[in-house]
Amino acid sequence: MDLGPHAAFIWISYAAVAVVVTGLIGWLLLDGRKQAAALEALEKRGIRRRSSASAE
Amino acid sequence: MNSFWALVRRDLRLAVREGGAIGTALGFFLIVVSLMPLGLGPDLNLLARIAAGILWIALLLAALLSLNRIFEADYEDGTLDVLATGHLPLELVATAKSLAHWLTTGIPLALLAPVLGILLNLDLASYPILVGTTFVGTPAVSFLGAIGAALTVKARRGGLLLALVVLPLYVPTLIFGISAVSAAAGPAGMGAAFLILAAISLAAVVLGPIAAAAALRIQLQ
Amino acid sequence: MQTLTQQLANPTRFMDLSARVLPWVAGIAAALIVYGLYLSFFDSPADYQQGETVRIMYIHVPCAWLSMMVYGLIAVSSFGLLVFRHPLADVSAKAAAPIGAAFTFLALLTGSLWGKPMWGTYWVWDARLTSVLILFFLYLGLIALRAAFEDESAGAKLTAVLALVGVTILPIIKFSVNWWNTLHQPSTDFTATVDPSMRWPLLVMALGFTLLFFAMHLKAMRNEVLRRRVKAMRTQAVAGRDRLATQPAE
Amino acid sequence: MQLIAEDLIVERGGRLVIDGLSFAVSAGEAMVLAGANGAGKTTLLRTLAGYIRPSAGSVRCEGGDVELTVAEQAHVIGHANAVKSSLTVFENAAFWSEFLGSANETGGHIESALRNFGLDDLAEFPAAYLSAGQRRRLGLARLLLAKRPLWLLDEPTVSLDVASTERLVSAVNEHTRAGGLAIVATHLPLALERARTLELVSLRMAA
Repeated sequence: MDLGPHAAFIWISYAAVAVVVTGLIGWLLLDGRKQAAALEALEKRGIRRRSSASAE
Repeated sequence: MNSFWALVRRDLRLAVREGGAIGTALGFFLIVVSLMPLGLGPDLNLLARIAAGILWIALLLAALLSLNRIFEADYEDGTLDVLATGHLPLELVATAKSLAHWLTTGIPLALLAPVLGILLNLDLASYPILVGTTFVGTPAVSFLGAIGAALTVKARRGGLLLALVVLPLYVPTLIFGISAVSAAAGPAGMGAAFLILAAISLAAVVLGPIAAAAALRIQLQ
Repeated sequence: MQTLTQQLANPTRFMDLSARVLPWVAGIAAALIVYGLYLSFFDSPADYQQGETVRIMYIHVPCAWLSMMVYGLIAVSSFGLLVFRHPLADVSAKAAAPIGAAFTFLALLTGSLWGKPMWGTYWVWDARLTSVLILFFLYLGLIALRAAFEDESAGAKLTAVLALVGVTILPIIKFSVNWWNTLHQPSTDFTATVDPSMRWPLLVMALGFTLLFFAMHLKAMRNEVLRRRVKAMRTQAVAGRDRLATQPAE
Repeated sequence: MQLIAEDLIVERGGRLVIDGLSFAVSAGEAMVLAGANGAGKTTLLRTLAGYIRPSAGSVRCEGGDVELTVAEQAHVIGHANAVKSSLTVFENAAFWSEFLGSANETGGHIESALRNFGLDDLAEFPAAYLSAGQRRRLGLARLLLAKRPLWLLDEPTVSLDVASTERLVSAVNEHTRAGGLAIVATHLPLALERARTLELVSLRMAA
């Protein structure tokens, strides 16, 4: 594929978008896992949410 | 030396956890730089000529915003009292805190400066020199700033006062920082100005903590 | 629609619903973007004026579109928080801000990478670029303002006020910058004047990016709901797990 | 060891606060500073800690480590707790232990110090979640994080409940029993052992 004299600019653009978007997705997944782990650690120690405790 | 690094590590950890302060300084840097073309008009040749000056001035102003953080929080929550009873001399306490400030504010600002150079159409050849001068010059910003931060820790309207006290101290750094960048374009190269800038930083690293510690001792009374 | 927003007012129901919707949104977004990438590289011609560089448009325009749409979403959410006190409105506004800032940054970056071969410089202070830059600042301001408060609900409301102020000031910025700088040609409206052979890949990419945003936004909102649960539980736990406070009862 | 204050004269903001005070506290002894508000309790403690330079007279330690200043042998508990909200309870304690202590402290002392003030089960929570009393106890845990012979406590019972106050008192008693010195400024009658009281009189009122 020949992208002409400015190929580098095109590649860098796509690469930058790829890096930032995968970075965002990675951060979101990692953050989600962190929160879930914290929640689980709290529940394992017998701390329950008020709403779920009252529902039972 | 154990407690010195313990203090540096704690300050770095606090800076990461309370990321807001660094973010605000970086955002301020960005905004000041982009206000300049709005005021001067979008002539890229003019901007390229004064880019180094704008970047250095904006960097100093952004750093200024973050200076009061060096001692203020520790003074308010009583940490400073306890730091003063440690085996570490207050001079080294001030060194550790200035070092942490440089690592968390000076270096990020220095790294952002070349990126902002794009907005000002800075000459490509100037980039390595700009990065060099900001890295060599920012220690002076943190260590001289620590003096002002220590002086104004208890003062009312400390933030405004801090600017008044510290900006004059920054004048040599500013002058040699800019002249190192512009001299690099000339025939003589940046040699002399760059070396003087490095000397100012070294002097600041030595003298800043001594003055800051003296000021802190008075504040503790 | 009214009933949907009402249903979503219950965070637990939101978590159930979003868990079911999220894989679909993410999957369709991924498929569209892959298809869009194929179109933009292999199935679209080079522009007679811009040459191959026009391919940057296929990611630049979606990013620029998202930068504005996300701000609109934040503004609507902020309105929902301030007026209707919808419990998820603030979660939505908070989750959207960093993602919107990232896409605004990408719009600026890809724009400047397009500008270098086209205009001969990475950056010009033209009206559109400048106002997008200011939009980026607004995003940073929203994130910074929220981070500055220890009391989260106060921070949320104040951030919402700033977001709404930003909505009213943006068109003014756009106009004033237009007047300030008349040197540069006005940017053309791509979606209207562009050739059909390029419009199709552009449309696919724009749709793919929009769905990608919604997938990220849902995930970020889920994270935020969890984060608030952790916080509530910790607050509750600190009183309960204090050895000295519980001692007299033992 | 012995803490000796001789003919102390301290001025604050142009006002004479302490005029010719002399006393000595010996190892194993506690001294309670009493007196009305403004009588100079805080000023005296800050002078002993070395923050304030007396206009005349001296504070010195005898029989301690000769290479250390009085401040370096002292724990000072002031009105503020020196607790960082964004660090966890354990991280707060670990920092003080590392900063104030000597290198040969064993690893388990952080847990035991926190346990002593009922905070061991909260160790991994950020301090932002703590109540005022819990923060105070975290501040007091510093006393046990590094071994120092001289404890200077300024109103240590502020925002503490009854159970926590008992813990503090027993910690001070253990400290003095083991040969430490404690000077405590307080308005509450605390059950301190081997304690005497130094009544400070406001000079302005006396005059």
